[in-house]
Amino acid sequence: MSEEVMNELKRDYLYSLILKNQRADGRGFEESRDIVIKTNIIEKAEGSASVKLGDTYLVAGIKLQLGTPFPDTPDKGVIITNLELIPMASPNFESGPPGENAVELARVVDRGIRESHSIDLKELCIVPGESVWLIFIDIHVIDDGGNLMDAACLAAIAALLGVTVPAKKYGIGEDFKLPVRDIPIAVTAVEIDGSIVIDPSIDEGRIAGAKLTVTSNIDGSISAMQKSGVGFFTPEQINYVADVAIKRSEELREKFLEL
Amino acid sequence: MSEEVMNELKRDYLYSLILKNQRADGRGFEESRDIVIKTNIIEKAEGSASVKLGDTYLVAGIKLQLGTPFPDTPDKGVIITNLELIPMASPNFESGPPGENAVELARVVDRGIRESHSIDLKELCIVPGESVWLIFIDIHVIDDGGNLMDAACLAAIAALLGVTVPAKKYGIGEDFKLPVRDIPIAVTAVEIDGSIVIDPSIDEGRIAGAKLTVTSNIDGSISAMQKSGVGFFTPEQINYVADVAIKRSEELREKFLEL
Amino acid sequence: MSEEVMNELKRDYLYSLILKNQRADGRGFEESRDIVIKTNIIEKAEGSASVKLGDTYLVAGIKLQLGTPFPDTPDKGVIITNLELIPMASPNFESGPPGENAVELARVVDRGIRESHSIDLKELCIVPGESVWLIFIDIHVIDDGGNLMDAACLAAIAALLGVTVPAKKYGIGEDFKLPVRDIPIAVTAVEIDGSIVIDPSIDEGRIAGAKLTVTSNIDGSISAMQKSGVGFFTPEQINYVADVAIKRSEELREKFLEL
Amino acid sequence: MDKPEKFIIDGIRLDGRKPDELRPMKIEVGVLNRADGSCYLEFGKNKVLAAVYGPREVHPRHMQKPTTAVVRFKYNMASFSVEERKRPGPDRRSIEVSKVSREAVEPMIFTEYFPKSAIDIFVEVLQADAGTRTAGINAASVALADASIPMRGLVSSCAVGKVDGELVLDLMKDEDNYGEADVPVAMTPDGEITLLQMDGNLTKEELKKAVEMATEGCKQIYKLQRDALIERYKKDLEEHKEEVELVEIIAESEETSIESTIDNTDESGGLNDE
Amino acid sequence: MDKPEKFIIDGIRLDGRKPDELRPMKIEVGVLNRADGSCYLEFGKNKVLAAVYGPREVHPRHMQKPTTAVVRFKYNMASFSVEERKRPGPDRRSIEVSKVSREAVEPMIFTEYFPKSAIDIFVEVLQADAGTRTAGINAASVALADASIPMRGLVSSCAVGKVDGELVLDLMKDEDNYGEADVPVAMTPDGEITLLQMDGNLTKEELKKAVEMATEGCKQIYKLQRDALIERYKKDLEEHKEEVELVEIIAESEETSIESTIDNTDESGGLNDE
Amino acid sequence: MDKPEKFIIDGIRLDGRKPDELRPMKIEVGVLNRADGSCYLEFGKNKVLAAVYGPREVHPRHMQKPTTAVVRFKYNMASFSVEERKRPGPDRRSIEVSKVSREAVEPMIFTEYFPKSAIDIFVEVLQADAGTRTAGINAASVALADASIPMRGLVSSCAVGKVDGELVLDLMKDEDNYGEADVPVAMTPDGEITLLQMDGNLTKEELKKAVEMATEGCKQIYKLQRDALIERYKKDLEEHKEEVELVEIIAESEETSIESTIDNTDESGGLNDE
Repeated sequence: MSEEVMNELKRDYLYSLILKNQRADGRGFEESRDIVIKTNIIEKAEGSASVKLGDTYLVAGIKLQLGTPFPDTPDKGVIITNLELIPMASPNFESGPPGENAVELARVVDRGIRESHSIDLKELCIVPGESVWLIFIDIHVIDDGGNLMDAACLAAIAALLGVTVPAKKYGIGEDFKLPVRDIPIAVTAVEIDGSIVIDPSIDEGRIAGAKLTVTSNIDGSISAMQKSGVGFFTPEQINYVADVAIKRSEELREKFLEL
Repeated sequence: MSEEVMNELKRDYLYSLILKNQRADGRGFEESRDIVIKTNIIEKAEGSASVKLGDTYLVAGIKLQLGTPFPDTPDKGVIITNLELIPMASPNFESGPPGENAVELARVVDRGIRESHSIDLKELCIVPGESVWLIFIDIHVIDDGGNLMDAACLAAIAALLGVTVPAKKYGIGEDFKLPVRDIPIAVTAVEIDGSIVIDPSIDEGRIAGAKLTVTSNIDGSISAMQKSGVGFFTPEQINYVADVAIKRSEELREKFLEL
Repeated sequence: MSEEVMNELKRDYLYSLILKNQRADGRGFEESRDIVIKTNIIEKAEGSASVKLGDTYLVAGIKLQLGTPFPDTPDKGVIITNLELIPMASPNFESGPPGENAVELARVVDRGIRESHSIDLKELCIVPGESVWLIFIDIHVIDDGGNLMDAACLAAIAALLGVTVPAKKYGIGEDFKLPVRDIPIAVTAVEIDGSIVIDPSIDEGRIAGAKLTVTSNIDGSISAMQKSGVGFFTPEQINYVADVAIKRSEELREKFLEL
Repeated sequence: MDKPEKFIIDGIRLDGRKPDELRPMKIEVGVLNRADGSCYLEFGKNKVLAAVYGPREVHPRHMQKPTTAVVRFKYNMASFSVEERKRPGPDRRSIEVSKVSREAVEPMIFTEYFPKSAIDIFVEVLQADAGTRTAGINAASVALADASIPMRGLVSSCAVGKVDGELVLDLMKDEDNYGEADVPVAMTPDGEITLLQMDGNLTKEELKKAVEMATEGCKQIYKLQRDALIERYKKDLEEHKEEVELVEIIAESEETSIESTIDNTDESGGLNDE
Repeated sequence: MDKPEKFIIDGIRLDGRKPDELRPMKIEVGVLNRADGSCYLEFGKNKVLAAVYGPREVHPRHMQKPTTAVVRFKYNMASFSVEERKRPGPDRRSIEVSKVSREAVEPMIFTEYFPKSAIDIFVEVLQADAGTRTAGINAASVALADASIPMRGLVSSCAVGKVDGELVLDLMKDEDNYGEADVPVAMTPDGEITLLQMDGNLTKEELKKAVEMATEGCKQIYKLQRDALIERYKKDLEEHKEEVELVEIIAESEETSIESTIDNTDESGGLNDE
Repeated sequence: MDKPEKFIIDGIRLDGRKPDELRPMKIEVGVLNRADGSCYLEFGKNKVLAAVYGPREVHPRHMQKPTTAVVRFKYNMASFSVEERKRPGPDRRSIEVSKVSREAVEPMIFTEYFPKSAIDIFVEVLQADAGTRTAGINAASVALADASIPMRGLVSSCAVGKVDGELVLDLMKDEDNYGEADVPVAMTPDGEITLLQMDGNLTKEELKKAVEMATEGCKQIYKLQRDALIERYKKDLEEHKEEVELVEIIAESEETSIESTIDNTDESGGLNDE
């Protein structure tokens, strides 16, 4: 009960700030929290990265294995993206198979990478129809401080950029760098009482109506979008978020990631 | 609580009718509800049928795929019957894997078809021990108005009668009509306070003691029976239900289905 | 509630006995309950044994099948041990996949057999890397009277000792006796209020702090140990339990089991 | 075993039985310590155990019924009970067998005596020949009585089948595998049918005869169930001598004219008789 | 079908539609007996059913919300609805579709009217072409109205895609399989966007145009949804003649200036019209 | 790596350690924001995180204990933590490790202080070398202290193994794979054993010596755990200057004569130190 009262008070406070064009942590509406990215932190994985985005912390690990391609893409490698909201990360997460939030996060991360053609899957074919590389992207959320989506996307692509394909270990030639062709970056905004703020903190995420993630590429095009939350956007808001997201993704690419 | 009172009242009312040789919807004890069968309603399925039996509505779809035969019947096709009591169909159905009612329905439908040798499974063998046709019978219950058993059996055989085996698509010769040799039809009766009525409505099903399904064939023989419910039948009642079921199945065959 | 009061009373009574160097059933601290072992009781299994240990009763059945070896041991047969705490055996057991107690029991049984090299797995290889014998050890707990661990280990090895490998049935030569090289036997002790008693009854098991199982071999060496329960042992207690367990296992081997 | 050419030669079946003869049955009552009631039963090569717990609290609560007890029945086969190892856990067959078995015994239980409670019946098949569900129902019925669950009477169960075009009582494995029909039946002492399933091919006339044959089979089994329970009570009473005569009288008065035609010879070799 | 060389020839798509043209849509209201509200909807070759139950009790209890109703949405594909048989049960795709579909309709529901209650929405896809989620949302929205759930308005949904570098309304199967982008959208009558997903490749400018095209599509669909609901009320009223005029007036007053541009010709062939 | 011919050459192991030497260990306290207590720990190449939540409400309710807290322990390996990708979700091994790990720390928790509550411990293995369960128990113990859960003392854990017929402290991966025995142990500061597992082959005498070696190892680890916690408190106190002296005194008085023999050099390269 007291928790509900707290939430009510917090909600009112945050709303009142937004009305005054302020955010609880002093950021501007278009400003995101501090980011720290570390790569190749897990030696057992072919690629790995941790991302700290404000209070949010998660780790992505990439494992490569040989397997059979999908029947309708016999000459392409396969990407499998999985994300776990383990109960360590939040009092609200429970053990068990991924729920709808974990599934949505994994699928949006996956679409951003897949649809930007970030990974050249044709170069991951060994014998068409028989043997290709499977890329497992596993994202482990360790501390939920809000906006998991952007952190997860960032960790995934940062980890992929460091992958060496372990061909030698499987006796099929020399190791080579994973052919990464683009750097899709997701930026999420939420609507709070008519205002749009990017990179929502966990409290902002809770009081937000609708949420919109825009994943954009090096050339400024968009490869994935996802509206979620019980609320809506006007077309103008969507165009605005797309603008801001594209701009912000360029900054992030410049600062942290390169091909 | 009020629901329980309603049920109590309804129960008393139905019992009192039965004592006066009447049913709530005016039918005779050996009379079944109106039936509407439509076939080939799902183009993506190799065969399909919807059955409306009074207020009950369900759809059966047949898909054929290539697969390996069971080790003990290497020269025969395989029938796999599945029935889902999806929560759309009734406030009493829950999501999740099939419960005991769904499993029982599927298995009795399956036995009627299998034991009547309705499908000539030997003609569905391509390479003995290696490759045969798998027939998936999937029954989707959409509106539970009582006596799902008879409707499900009817939909399954009606759907099977329209199946074309898609041999060409798999590059193994010309398409051909599924070899159907018999038309098993299930007729269900319930015992209410000593009386036997066929094709129970949902309310009759609820107040019934025991239930008996008899599936019979073109030649008047029986290929499957199933007693269910917390109650019993005398031997005389069983023989009576068998008689009525065989008669009724002939009428249904005449009216709706032919080889 | 009354159950809890009963448990409280029982607990006090048992504690007071222990203080007087007594046990509820009159046994000495190093004395185990009566044991009855029967073998080859299930004709359908390649080997089987029931063990009655005081009030505890369980059955182990061994099935052999052909299968592929693990990649890292291509020339060895495979042992798969499973134990079910079926709800028949105790009001405390529930249906469903094995919980932590069942998993622990199965794994400790398995380790005892595996680590003592009791089964000569190399003799169970048919074609290296392709075909080996799989040994399924299935243990069905039927009546939980305490100390399932010792009974389960005993049933497993007793059942294994009677196994004939059904090579003929699979067309790969003559049947032969399963090559059993050692007889690992588990002995469990619990700590109650500072005292150590072996073969705990179900009530003793409940009030015990920590539990220790020691599985030892023909040559007096130890192949598996497992401490469980919310409590601890001193190093001296552990050495004492190991001593007693090794002695007791020799007696059991002499009385019941031989190569 | 491949399909034999004939199943009945000169009126005798492959295992030496006559067409209307049951396999030997052995019943032991009260074999388990933890359960409130239990029964070990061999029927041919079937070896089954039944245990009853209850009336007891219902978990989860929302499964309670306000005016009657909930009866739950779980039929389970041990992995090693069949030729090919069975994966643990319920499959579709055992889900259906559990359902019809519950509906075979529940009509005899005075569930109205125990509102909001559960009566749990567990049947474990240790070795399966043909007819495990009938063996399980027979054992469950005895275990319910052993647990002192108030009942209108014992339920008895056996199957009738068709081989070589002829109806036979109580199919054994090969008759079941290659037979033309299988009709498991369960019955009250008054001949009311609480279980009836059938698959294969039967005419109306054959169905009628099959039920008659099953009725005779169930009567014989009922006698064995009763005897086993009386045996059990006697054993209990030997430990309470003074009460024995009273029960003898009761047993006598309940005796019916049904005579057991089965030699209950196979008293040794059981799982639990040490 | 393999990828066609071109999807738009002389301004006409492979199925004869213009770039900004929807597939035919057919809507039937109140088709189920058990559900509190229901809708059968065909959209091209998509055949979907939506059912609504509620407001009703929440099980399990701990899922209740103290001040609002819980809205649950379950999107499910029948095994036979797609080319390759689909295994029954939820997969990751349908879990995500269920989530975004719920979030597409929930903003329009006055959930605050029904604290501690559940409103359950079920969408079953009987046949899937491209666009099942938009078809499901359209049907769900109508079923909610049929169940008399108080709403701020109907939600309408369609997708915009890109083929041959050009934006087109409402992708059909082949356009979806081989197209360059897919943007499913759902909208309130006021043009507020409650569903927006996208994958593929779009510039900012294309996104802007895509949303505009979707807005036009949703307006057309909204008209069809409204017409179907009015049709349904009329039918109800014919059985209650005296009330009919009043409703006619209400319907009139609610009418907007949107004109349906789709010929709702395909009135036959449905699943439920006998 | 294939099995090496010898594991110990001139008294030195393959990774340069002496037989009784632990791998380097690094401990960071309070690394997570959401958890009530947390710890990041590296032990050789093992990288594990422990988080503690609680005391908090128990869901589902029927798992409550009326007089004590329920302690739950979930040990989980990240899919990418091992050579061959691990499928997400609990397997039999991690179920057992969770159980024995809980039983290793629970005896030290004053569970009686928090009836009807839950104390949840989560251990995530980010990278697995040999000895993840001992690493997890060490981290969990520190995380419990960080969460201010009242405890009788810290639990420390390491394994002893046998290679080349010789007992060695703290097996690394290759020693574990090809060794002759593995004995993970956990201990209280008083040398009481709360975890003891063993597989392989040991004589009675070897067991005795193994426990003695583990005791020495645990003492060293205990020192590191204590130092890490004191470091953490100091950092907290620097932000609350006035309180610092008091704590210094407490820390001093608790200091024991045990000296750390491990160079805690590997202070860089951690997961969380930015």
